[in-house]
Amino acid sequence: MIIDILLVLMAFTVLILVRIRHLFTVVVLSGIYSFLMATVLLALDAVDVAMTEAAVGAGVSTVLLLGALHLCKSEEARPAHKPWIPLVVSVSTAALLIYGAMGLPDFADPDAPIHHHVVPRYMQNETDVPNVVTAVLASFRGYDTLGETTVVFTAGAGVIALLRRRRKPDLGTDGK
Amino acid sequence: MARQFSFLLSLIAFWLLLSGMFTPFLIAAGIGSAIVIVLLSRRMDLADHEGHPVHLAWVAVLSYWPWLFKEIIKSAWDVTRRVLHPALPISPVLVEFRPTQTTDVGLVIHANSITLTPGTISVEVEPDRFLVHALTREAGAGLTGSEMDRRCTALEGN
Amino acid sequence: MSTLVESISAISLLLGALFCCVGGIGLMRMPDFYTRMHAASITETLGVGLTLLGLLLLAGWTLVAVKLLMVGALVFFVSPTASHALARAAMTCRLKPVLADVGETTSKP
Amino acid sequence: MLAFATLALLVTVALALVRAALGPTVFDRLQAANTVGTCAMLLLAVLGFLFGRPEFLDLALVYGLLNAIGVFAVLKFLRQDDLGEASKDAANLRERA
Repeated sequence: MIIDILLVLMAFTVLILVRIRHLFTVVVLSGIYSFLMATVLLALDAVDVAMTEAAVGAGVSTVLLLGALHLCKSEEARPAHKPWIPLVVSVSTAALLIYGAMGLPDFADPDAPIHHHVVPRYMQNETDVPNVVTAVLASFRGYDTLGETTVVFTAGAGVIALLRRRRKPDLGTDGK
Repeated sequence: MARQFSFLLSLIAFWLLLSGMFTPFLIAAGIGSAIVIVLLSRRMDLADHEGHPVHLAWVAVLSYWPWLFKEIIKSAWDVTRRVLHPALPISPVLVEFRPTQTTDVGLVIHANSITLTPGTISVEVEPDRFLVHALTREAGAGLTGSEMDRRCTALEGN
Repeated sequence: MSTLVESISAISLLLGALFCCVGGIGLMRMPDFYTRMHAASITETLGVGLTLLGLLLLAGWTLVAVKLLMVGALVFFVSPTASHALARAAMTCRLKPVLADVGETTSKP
Repeated sequence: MLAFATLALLVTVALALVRAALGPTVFDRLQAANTVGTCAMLLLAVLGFLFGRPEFLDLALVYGLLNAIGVFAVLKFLRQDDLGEASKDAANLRERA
């Protein structure tokens, strides 16, 4: 029930996002979207994912997008062509995803195959980490997470380097 | 140095309260994080007298906050009635006045108290001039030389 | 005893939820940005305060109560700062507030 | 009562979203975003009790902090850079300063 209402609100947010052409507003509103998404994830009991979504979606990406916005125009340009090809691609992808999701077992179904193989071992919790999800992310899949973090860190450093290079000449012209 | 030590202790207490687990590994991790944060904040020069105002905390909690809560409830009720009133009886005004506080901390407490009270928002804050947007003329008129002003000044005189 | 505490917490939650809604309604009804901020500050003071008080009474003397107090303190310290920064930025960008004075002074003798 | 509080908070989020959609100026939308953040934080706390898992409160703390950081980042950007209609005034202010 709560999840349904939240999903409706998220859809509403996305409609607003699509309609608005003022990019700054879009950045601000996508922060709202992330907050709602994190609440949905939380209602699904995925506390760690919700925390990541809130921190990355509402915190870091807002800052990065604002930094990018610093370099470009504040109005979204009208598209030069009619967006038929992207529309077809995204609609067919969504159809494919929905078709795939229909084949999944129900949410929290105890007979689902995923709950028979690794989950019992995870639930025994042989690590020192108190939260199960954190134990999975940081201990059982520790190397995986380390790799992901490295990728994200490198990407962040790259973005910051790109944004910094353009800003210096600006400061120079201000000083003249 | 004493200030940094109390900062360290409060950070460790914060960690313990948040985690609620008392295994040696987690306590050690908490102490390590707290030490790193204290070192970082030292490098960033954050732990000054404003960031951690030990000297007026207890006076504020014991005498100022209850009064402030009472004010917040009173004015919030007033604003609520105005919001729900069919005719929307508001008369927004901008008020400029001179606060009597002398220290930065006193000014900040005064400005934040003004903003925290529904019906008034401090727009510009300078040592000798507050610009406040008030929802009603009465709320705006009550700001100059108010009880809040007096109490904030009393708070900073240590 | 426990029923008394529970009913107080229920009333507190109810009032907090209603005050949150009042803030939302004010956000819709008020004529300009500055007056809308006043409406939103109801949500941020009484709405948050009463809801957290209700939850606090439900939690009892546990670690959860301490965390609720921390959330409350965070909102208590941060929200006025954010509101002030917002109002100041709006004023810096010369967003003119709708003021009541203009009409009144002409009507006065 | 918890369910009622959840519902009321969702209504508030919806109202704030409408304001974000309508809001003539950027500041209205920012205020709406701030209100949504506050309500989402309360929603987390209430949901935690509703589902009997008060550990959600840690997340509420994170939300509160992030909400504040988001608003400050946006405002810092506003003070320094282009913003649609108000940009000329901001530039003038900067020149005079």
